[in-house]
Amino acid sequence: MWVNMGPQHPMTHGLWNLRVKIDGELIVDVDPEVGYLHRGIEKISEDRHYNEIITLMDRCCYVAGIAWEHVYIGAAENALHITAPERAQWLRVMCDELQRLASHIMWYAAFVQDLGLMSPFLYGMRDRDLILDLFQSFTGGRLTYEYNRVGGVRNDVPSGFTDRCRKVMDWLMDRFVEYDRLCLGSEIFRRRCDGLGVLKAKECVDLGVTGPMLRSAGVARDLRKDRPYAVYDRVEFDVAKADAADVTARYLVRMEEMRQSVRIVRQTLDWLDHHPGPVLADHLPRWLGAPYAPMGNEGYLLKRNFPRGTGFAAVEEPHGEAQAYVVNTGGEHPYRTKFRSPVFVNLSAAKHYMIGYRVADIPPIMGSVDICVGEVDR
Amino acid sequence: MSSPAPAVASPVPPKSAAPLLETEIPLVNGPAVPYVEIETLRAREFIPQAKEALSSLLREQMEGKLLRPVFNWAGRNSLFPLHWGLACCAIEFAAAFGARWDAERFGVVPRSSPRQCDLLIVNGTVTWKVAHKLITLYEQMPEPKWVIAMGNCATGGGPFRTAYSVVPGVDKLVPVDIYIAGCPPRPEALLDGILQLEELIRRRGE
Amino acid sequence: MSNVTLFDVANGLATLLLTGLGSILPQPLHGWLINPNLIFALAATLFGAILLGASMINTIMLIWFERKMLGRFMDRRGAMHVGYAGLLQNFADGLKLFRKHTLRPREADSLGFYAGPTAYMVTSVLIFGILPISTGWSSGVLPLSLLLALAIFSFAPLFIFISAWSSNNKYSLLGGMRSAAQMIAYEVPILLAVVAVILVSGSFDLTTIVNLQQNYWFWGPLFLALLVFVVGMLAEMERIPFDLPEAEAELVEGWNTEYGGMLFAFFMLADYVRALVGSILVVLLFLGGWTLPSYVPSALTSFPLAGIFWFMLKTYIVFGVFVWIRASLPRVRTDQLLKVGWMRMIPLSLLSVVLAAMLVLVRCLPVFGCVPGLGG
Amino acid sequence: MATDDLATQLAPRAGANILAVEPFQGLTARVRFRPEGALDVFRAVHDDLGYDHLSMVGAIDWVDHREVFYIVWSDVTKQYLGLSADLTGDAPHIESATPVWPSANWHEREAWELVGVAFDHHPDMRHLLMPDDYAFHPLLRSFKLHEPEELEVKSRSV
Repeated sequence: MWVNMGPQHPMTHGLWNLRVKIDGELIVDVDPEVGYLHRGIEKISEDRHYNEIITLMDRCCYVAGIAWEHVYIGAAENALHITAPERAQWLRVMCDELQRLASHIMWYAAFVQDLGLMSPFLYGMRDRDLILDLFQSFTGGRLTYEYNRVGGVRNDVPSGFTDRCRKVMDWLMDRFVEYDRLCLGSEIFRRRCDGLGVLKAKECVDLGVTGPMLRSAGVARDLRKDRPYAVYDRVEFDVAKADAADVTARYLVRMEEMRQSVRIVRQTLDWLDHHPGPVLADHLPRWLGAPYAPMGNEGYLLKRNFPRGTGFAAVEEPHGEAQAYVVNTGGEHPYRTKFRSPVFVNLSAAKHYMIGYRVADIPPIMGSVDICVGEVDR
Repeated sequence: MSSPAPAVASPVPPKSAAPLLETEIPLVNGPAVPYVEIETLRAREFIPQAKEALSSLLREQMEGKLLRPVFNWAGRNSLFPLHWGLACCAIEFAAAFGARWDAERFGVVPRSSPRQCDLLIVNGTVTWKVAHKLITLYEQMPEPKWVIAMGNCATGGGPFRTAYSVVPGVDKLVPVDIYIAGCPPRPEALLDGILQLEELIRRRGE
Repeated sequence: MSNVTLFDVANGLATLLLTGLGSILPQPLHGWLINPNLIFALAATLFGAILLGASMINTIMLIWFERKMLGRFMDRRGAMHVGYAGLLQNFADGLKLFRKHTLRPREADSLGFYAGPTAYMVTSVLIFGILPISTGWSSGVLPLSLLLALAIFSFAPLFIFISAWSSNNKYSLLGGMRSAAQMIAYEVPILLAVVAVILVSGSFDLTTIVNLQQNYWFWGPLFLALLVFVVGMLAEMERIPFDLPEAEAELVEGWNTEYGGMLFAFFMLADYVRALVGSILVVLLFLGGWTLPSYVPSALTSFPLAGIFWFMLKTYIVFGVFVWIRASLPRVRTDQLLKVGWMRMIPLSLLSVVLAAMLVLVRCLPVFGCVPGLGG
Repeated sequence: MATDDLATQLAPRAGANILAVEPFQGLTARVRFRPEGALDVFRAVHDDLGYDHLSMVGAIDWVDHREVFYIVWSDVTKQYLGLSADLTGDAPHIESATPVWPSANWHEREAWELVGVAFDHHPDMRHLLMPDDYAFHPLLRSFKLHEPEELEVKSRSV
């Protein structure tokens, strides 16, 4: 019997359809069907300015907007041969990690709700709101920030921000203990999640699975360590890793990642406290939105004479490795943008970690994959 | 009887000796009958009359005299939105049910089945691929029902208005009662939209 | 104390009403009204109405209680803007559902679709007719009330399955099958746990069982049976951690996916009626019903309606524990649930029966000392 | 030079199909190859060079021809490598990479759907993002986005 789980289904957390063939309660076959949220971001980008695409990036993945901005900005800066100032790089790292915290907490809330645990959803939303408050204090938005710019970031953090942020980090570290107690301390949780949705390392690599799913299979691959971008080579952190490759392992990996993120954020705050400086590159052409770019004809000329280039960037987004490929043919719009979404690939491997389990296992497995449909469909 | 032809059922069943309800009770002014039977007769006349009177009273009330404000109060204070998430606004939709905003204060409880909902909150970009599913969901909801277009995408396509796959405004598909601006709207804006809808229901007096 | 039942009250009311009315009216109607059969019919109707009203109001307050309590567990406030502290919220919900258009899917089976929820509701409310509430306030006196209550309680899977099957929806069907399997699996341990109580008390009558608990409540000596009974009741009530039939994450709304409006209200109410009945049974069988321990000052037990007060207080506390469990535990899986039911609960309940039998043999309790009257 | 090393490493199995190995911003290098020998190149890159993880497959419409590019990652060198092939003709097609990298499945479906590049011997070529009856390839340059009538804001100041 084929059962459609979606597009309107409490399990999906978004707009996609999991077609499941079941035999009694046993899953025989699955066929994820995506595209319900395909908004054609890559096509729209063809007639958007470089900085206007940032707006689309926020909406591309709505739980990790600023990380996706970073992906795109990395590629665009490569394509346009622009380098962001150091302080902007630190700010980007801080934003990435704060976003990772927010995204993982959102994942936690949704995941435990799928398991039937009701209260932690509310706890998660409560704690996530604190991080969003931080974002709001320097970007003005809760979900969609438009904070990164080609050549830096839009503005610096306000005074007193670092202290507020430290307080939130301390609060979160306490909450993580509570989260663990609610989940790992529960016998039912362990019985439901252990040995579920197993995807071993070899399969992960073959299927292109990245992010916490890969790390939970014992492969310590993290772009922040392996191929440091921005200033990740200057902060200290450990790559979270687990070996069981099941739902519990993914839970453990994400929880550990949150702790490491707090660690990174604390380091960036210390750095930001002591190293004031510009956050946007000088001599940007005016059409890239730099407030102090040369006025008048010069900006126009700069636009026309901008060198061609193709840029590529990869960022360890909360869900996995996100990549952007930006082709610049010298115009004010990119010729082509292409984004690689980690969830897209993780979801495409669904057959390999779902068959053989039961209908009741679908929500925890899918929850542990951490689906964000915005970036799957783009 | 040896007719081989298929027996055609007689359209009129053979009449029984006496219909159950038409016993031979004479009229009131007729010859003397036992007392109880007259009472029965009166009761039999009384029941249809009472039924008529009651139903007309009920109809009158249902049409807005007495119970209508009560039902209106009930309807506007218990709006169950459909629990589904389209895009970014769904995250703010979820946040509105979180600890800080807690939409349940106003009696707003998301239900997963459209049969149990009164309110369709279109929280995100609607693509052509999902359009007919949205219409199905809307049609599966029982009357009376309302629609809130949450966010710029649902209102008019938002930043994706020009895209080849996006419906420029959900009002092309289903009738919308309340539009909420914002990309995405904050949870306060959603709560405000729901309260505006309550005001709308109150004023419309349905 | 004479045992006035709720039906006696209804009967008295009906007699009063009809004789009063009949004495005012002229002769033909007078004779017609003062008629034992009519009085009985009216009394039965009144009885039903009182029962229904009381149970519905209690149930709706129970929903309110759960919503507020869950809100507190979740760091929020729950319903608070409709009526004082949201007290009227559930009345608004009920009225709204009452007015909503009732849709029947085209492919659904009409008879089962409508009869299922109705029968579920009726059987759930019917149990209230049997449960004693307080001394002199029991709603009916039946020598086998415990058995009858449990028998009616176990009708539910049938009706759930009928309504799930007839709504012609895959989720509903899956939910209905789960529900039936689960309820049948947990029926056995519940009954065995009750057997322990019956052994110790020597009676099938709930009033007698409660009266026996004047000196000691059964939860102490029969702790194992209480445990089995509470877990089994959680499964019967389909509450977290055993709410698989309605598991929102995988089966949308479970067996009531296709139901809206009135019929959904029936399901919702009946669920909470069953939750209320479950809590009441726990109180009656193990927590001493309306009695208080003898060392409690008599001022606490002698005010008017004290019995009902303590009884309802205990019931709500037990329900509060159920809500607490709901707020802090994840859901189990079907096969795990059934495994726990058949492999753990039944041996435990058998053990509790054996323990109870030994108690009856020894006629002494480890903590409370030797008690006359134990074992009937 | 990294590019020279790559060229020599690839030579034994796919040398004839390699057009160029050129430096690329953000990647180790980009290998341009002939579409006819795609599978050989994929096998050489996967087996000999150890790039066992396919990150993305994309296609670009350069009006006169179309380009397919692959980004692969090696856990040994911790580097990305780009592969790219130019497809000419009215019905551009290339061999599917799924036998070498199973993860190419959805990427190729998407590339076919959006840019109209056919992948031969693909196990499951269906529409992915668009409805099943969608007849266009929207990421072609000839596919113009039309703005809804009310939205006539053409003149963006620069």
